[in-house]
Amino acid sequence: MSDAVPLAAPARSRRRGPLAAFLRHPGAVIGLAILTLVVAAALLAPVLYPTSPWRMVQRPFVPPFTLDRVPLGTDALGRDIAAGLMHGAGVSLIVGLVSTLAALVIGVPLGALAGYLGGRVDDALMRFTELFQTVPSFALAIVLVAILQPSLSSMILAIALVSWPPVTRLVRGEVLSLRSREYVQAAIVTGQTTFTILRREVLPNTLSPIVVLASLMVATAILLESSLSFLGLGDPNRMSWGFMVGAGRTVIRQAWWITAFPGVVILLTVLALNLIGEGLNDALNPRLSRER
Amino acid sequence: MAGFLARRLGKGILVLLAIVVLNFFLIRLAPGDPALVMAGEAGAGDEAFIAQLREKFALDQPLPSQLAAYLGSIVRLDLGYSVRQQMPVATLIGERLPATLLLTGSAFLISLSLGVLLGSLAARRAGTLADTAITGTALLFYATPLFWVSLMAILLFSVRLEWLPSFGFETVGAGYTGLARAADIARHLILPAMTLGLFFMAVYVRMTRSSMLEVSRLDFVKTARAKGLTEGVVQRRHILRNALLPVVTLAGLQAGTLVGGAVLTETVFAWPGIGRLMYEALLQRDYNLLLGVFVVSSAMVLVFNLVTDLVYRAVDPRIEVAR
Amino acid sequence: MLKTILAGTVLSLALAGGALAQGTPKPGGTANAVIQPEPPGLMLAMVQNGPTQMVAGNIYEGLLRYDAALKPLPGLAESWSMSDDGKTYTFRLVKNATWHDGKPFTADDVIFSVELLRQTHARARGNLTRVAGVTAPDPTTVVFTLSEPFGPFLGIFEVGSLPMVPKHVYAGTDYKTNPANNTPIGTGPYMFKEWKKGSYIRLVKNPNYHVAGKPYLDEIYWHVIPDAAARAVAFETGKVDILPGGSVENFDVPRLSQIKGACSTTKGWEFFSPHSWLWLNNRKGPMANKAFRQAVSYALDRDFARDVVWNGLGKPATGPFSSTVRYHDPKAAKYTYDPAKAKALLKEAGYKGETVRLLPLPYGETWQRWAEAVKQNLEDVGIKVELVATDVAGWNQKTSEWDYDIAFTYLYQYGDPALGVGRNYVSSQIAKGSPFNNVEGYSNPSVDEAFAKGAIAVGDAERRPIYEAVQRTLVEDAPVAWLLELQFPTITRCKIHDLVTTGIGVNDGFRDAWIER
Amino acid sequence: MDADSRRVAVSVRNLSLALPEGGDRANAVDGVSFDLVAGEILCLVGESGSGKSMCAHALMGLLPKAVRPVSGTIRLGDTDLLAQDDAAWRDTRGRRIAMIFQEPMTALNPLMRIGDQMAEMFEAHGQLTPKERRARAVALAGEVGLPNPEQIVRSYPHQLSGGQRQRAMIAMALALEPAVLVADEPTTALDVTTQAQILKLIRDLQRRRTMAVLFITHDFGVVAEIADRVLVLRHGRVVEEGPASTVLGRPQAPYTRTLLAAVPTMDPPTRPPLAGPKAVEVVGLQKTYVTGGGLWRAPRRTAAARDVAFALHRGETLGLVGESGSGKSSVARLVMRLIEPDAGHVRLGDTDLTRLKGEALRQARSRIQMVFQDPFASLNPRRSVGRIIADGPVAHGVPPTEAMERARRLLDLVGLDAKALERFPHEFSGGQRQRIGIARALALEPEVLVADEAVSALDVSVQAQVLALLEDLKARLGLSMLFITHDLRVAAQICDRIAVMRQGEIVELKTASALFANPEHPYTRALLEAVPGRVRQAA
Repeated sequence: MSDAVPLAAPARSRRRGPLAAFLRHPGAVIGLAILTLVVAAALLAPVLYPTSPWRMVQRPFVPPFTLDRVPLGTDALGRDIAAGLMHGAGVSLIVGLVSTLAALVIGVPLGALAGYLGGRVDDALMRFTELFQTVPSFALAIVLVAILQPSLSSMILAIALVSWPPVTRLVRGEVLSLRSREYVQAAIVTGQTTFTILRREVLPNTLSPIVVLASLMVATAILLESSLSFLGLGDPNRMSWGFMVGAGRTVIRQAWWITAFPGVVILLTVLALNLIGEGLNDALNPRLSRER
Repeated sequence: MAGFLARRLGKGILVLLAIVVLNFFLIRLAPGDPALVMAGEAGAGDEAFIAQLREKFALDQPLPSQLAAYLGSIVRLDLGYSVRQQMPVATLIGERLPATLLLTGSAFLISLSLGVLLGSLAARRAGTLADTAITGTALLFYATPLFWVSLMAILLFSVRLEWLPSFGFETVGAGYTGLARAADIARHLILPAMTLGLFFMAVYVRMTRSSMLEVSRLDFVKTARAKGLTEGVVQRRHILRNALLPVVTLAGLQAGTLVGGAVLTETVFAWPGIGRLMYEALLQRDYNLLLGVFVVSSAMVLVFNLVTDLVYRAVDPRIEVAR
Repeated sequence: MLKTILAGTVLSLALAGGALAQGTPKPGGTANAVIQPEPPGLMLAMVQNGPTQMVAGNIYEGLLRYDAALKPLPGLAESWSMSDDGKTYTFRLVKNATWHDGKPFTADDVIFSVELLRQTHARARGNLTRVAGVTAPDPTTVVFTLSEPFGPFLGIFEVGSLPMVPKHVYAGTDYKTNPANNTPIGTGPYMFKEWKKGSYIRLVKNPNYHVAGKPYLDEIYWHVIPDAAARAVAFETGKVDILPGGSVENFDVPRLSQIKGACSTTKGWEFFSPHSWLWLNNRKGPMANKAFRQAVSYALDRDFARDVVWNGLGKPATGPFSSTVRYHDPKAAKYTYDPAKAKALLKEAGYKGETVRLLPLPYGETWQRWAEAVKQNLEDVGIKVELVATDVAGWNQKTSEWDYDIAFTYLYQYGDPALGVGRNYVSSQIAKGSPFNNVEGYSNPSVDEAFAKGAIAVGDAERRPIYEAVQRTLVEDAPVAWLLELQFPTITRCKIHDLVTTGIGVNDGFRDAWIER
Repeated sequence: MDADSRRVAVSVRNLSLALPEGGDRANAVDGVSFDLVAGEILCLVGESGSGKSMCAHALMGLLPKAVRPVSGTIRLGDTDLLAQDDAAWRDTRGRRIAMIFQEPMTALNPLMRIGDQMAEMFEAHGQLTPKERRARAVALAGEVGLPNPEQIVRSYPHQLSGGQRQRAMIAMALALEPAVLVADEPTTALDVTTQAQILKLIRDLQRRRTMAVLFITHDFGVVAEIADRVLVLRHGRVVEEGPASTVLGRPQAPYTRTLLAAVPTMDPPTRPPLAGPKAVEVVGLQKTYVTGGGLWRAPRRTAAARDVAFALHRGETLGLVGESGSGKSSVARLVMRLIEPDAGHVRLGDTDLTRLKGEALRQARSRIQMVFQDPFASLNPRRSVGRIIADGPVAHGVPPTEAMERARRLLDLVGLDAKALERFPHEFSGGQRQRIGIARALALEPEVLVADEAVSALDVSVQAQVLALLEDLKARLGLSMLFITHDLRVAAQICDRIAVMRQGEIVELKTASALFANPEHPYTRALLEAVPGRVRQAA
């Protein structure tokens, strides 16, 4: 009730800063370390491997750890796997981030409107969301990419279009509960406009669950991208991990490393993002685990 | 109850119709049409041939009248005719549907039962090595691409160890009947159902664990302990039962993803289900068939949602009042 | 005077692909083969795609078959002859052939089939344009009368090109919706039994087949396995014994061939002679310039493509005619891998670095890899390339609407330049809506004239010089950039003998195949 | 009772419970000793954070994992509870010591029938057959005064009212006839009339069974009502202990005296009558909530306001009192136009607030402001205190710097340091937050203040301070105030006039002194009689 509640110890530690709580989470730190490596790889790729990752630099199927020039070996056409991994980092991150951002751009306003305005608007928007949740999402993504023809942007769009419903549901739920919070009522009472209230009082307080969800969505998006590539629906001009796995799977018996390395890298990146998501969840929002 | 079902049915039909209209236009936005695909596969073709095919597929009609015709037949529960496959769509889907139901059904059961079991174990031992091992494994499965696990599983269990068949629905031509056939199908089912199920198992492990930890902080758990109940009873009767509610909700929400994931699994394991049928229909621009698969799979999701809702209602007595 | 060309009696076993018969054929056994993709239907007169023919080639038959040198062999016709003016062909049919439902096969069926195929079979329609009439003087004799001589006429009677269909089943019905389309009835060595969609197609032995003692196998299962890797595993684990050409990725071919008890052959595709090239859209951009097109041809590393992408299968294409096609002239070759020359030609062409879109063939990993390799080849000489991803429908639409810059393709040549080659270069074949004609938009009156003359000229002596000249013209003009003559290896267990005995290979059915036990 | 005949059931000696490191003090409970005697109720009183709840949980062996006993003993008969193992603890719980909790809403498993939860008590200790357990559950339900026991044991918790749930909890606790009952704030979440019933029930049962009861509460009214002995805790230490009459009547420790002094009395101070111009006039206000329902089911209707009418004179404080669900908070929100009335008018001076829309409404809002109940939920955790206060004026066109200057002055006015401007709500205590909330409401220089349970969530000492502040500000700024509360004592202290609400209706409205002296409506009388500690105080 007042400040000196001894049982409120966890609440107090949360006060001490989400960053500290996040960093106390060992998984989150590991995740952050891996992600930092991935980002570094993406940034350093043009420096370390200035030529195109598509260039055939050696004979095909050089096993890993045999030639210094191609430490991770070459693929079926003699392309450097290490170069592919480095350049692919950027693409995977871009697909993950941009599609997540796009999903947020669709999902957050819809959820905020549905939650704040309620009534018929809410009903209509939720029906619409349900529609997208009913269609098997991966099937829809495949159809979308096939329609738009595979490219980086079509893939991003397709992934965004199938991943926004959970955002909408989450934001709606949060806004719905925030709408009846007393500080939102206080803002109404002090004569602030609806837009200001949404922007200043409501949305910032939905931020932590959204951040957590977004970190997990990036992970899912990277998985989706690789799955689409697996079915041959990737952008043929971009070297991405998903593409590498997809391209290497037919020769997996002769050359395990072509699929193994990008597969492991995807696994690690997705794992890292999930660990970060969990860390953020614990640090920012112990309630979110319900929403997923 | 009847009212609830009627309401859900009405809502479901509306959602399905919306899905039909949406996908009808989506699919036709794709470049090419079935006539071109068939001409391409024939390795020969001239304008007359393609025009003939278009007429055959009724693709020469204006779009709105195509849509009207399709909606008209859908309302009569007729999914139309796949001219390309020379069969009614309902027949084609009907042949494939049991396989998909079997696959998704068993994957779902595996994921849910294993997920709840491991999740509750982890929650009960939260913070111990067992917890870390379970959540770590779950996270690993959650982060691994589905098709990758599938390939690895085939390599290991079919090729290296030769324990399990690598693909297909049953041993073709073996002539098994009755129990022998069921056993044969089960052997074929293990790998695809496991790989599809493991991903979702990871989801349920995490959900069950966090939900149980959350419930275990609630007051009535303290009440239960204050009664002097053993820890096992407290966990099972009070914590787990309440913790399962959000898991049931999640399972409902996951239905769409599960059916979607079946597309990948069916492709890798040559499982003759509707997921693969959908992918093939898409590549062949077999519009009616593709729409049919969408309708049926969406209906599957709706039915599944309905079932989870009914389960929820059966488990949670509050729901009658809350609605 | 009638000149008997050939009256085939026995097959030369020397033609049998790879597997020479050890011992005498034994009847019995089941063959498990892969079919990819699942055919849309098995009625060969209605559906003409590759998988359909592969399966239905066992059910239906044509009047003729062809050996690896593309010489006609008897099929439903036991002998045939041509009039001196090259305008009348007479076929004698086998006498004891019956349809799977027991009705006898007669000359009336042949006449009916020609009529039906003219409506439903685009390629047959083209092949039959010069046929003025078909008559049946008696139930076992059919006479084709041509409006003008047609050199390759005897090459159009293979089962996929002119399958015989039962008149008593189809006459007077709507061909497209005839229920028999789902339970095809032919005269072939195997009968349709069962089709479990998405799983397998089952054929069983035709006990009343018109060749005594054949076929040998009891049944054939065609397994539908959509994933290439899974198909390879299926062969390894012994679930299937026959991987027809193209059913596994090329990378897997060497490994699968080396499995104990596995045999492979590249024979059996001579009739089709699949020939691959890059369509260069002659209508637009840099591709309109001959020097640019030649530069593209010089930039391509065909040996790399064969060795790496195709795992050593195939051979570099030297020009418009595949080496298995009649009148192929090896001397017409011009393009070698020469990046320096390509660069020089680009300069000459005034290429300013426009991005050209490269459309791969959406037929699996091999083609994708090839497109990536070609992209690198072109970029190495300074051409900016962007790969366009698409699926089969998209590819067909883009090519038949001419919405591409450079596109991969391969086409069957059917053994004769008049059947499979000319259609890609003559200006009368420039028409939107089909991806199998002169898609590149090349137009050269002298080439048009040469192909017109070549088709109606009679006899090799007359035809050869015409076609050799046109090869030189085409190579110089480089309307397209020829890539490879493709080979599709058929992988089988060695215990399966005589699977590939003709130039049509597996597509001609399993009538001679037997399993050693 | 003389000392010799006192039968000690539980003896707590020198109990210390350590908090996890990083807390604001080392021990939650520090060297506490007390005896629980059969047939006697010991009240453990203290404000939040005093450690009283910890003592209760220690007795049940249900301490949070992070809290460890570091010294002391808890003797039950011959056993030291702190030394026994898990199995022994399970045997103790329920059979020898039973416990009831504060929130009857959450203390019952929502998925289990009441009867099954009662039967679990026997099951846990291996007693009786399932059939007998069921019969005992019905009997117990009857004993604690649950209506229609046969039916109620088949009900789920959500089908019961708050009081019924607490009765069910008590029935459960009594099932095995334990020697000791621990009651942790068992009536805090209940309405005052229900509270009176439950207190009486506990009292009766304790007498009938000569149980020892440890009763935890923060409310001296409740203490006065029920306690035989009292133990006052502060920061985990015992401040004072003794018989109830001594501690309440002649408190020795200064802290106890302060606490007692802060408890508002039921005697309204005499206030001059006010009949100035009307600041707010409410006429015929109607609001019905419709929930559930659909095509096949009739919706449920709850009346929140039924023809509510009153006037608030300038400079007056009008109290709106009632139990939960009486509609008092809905009326406050209707007056604020936070919810839309079905019918009726709210006039603010000469403006009809219910007629305004959009921008006009937004502008008019500055004239009437609100102070909310929950000091934690009413401040946006992500905005600095300065902004929280200044946002209102800025929205009404005051330049930001000037608004911030105004915020600084207001903080001073409500007794907070100007440094608070830059800080965030979580850095403040509940009382301080409520002051910030008041400053926010005053920032728009309103004519009318609506205080919705503004002191209900505060400890009694803080509550007194905030009430004084409100009173003071009202006078200094010439405000009128609509004061919503469930607490009649508070209403008595601050209100000029009081309106009593029940089921959306005002049943009685008169001056505070008249209401307390001469309640007319039966409901008003029932309410007043139910106020705990009333009799003793009056005496």
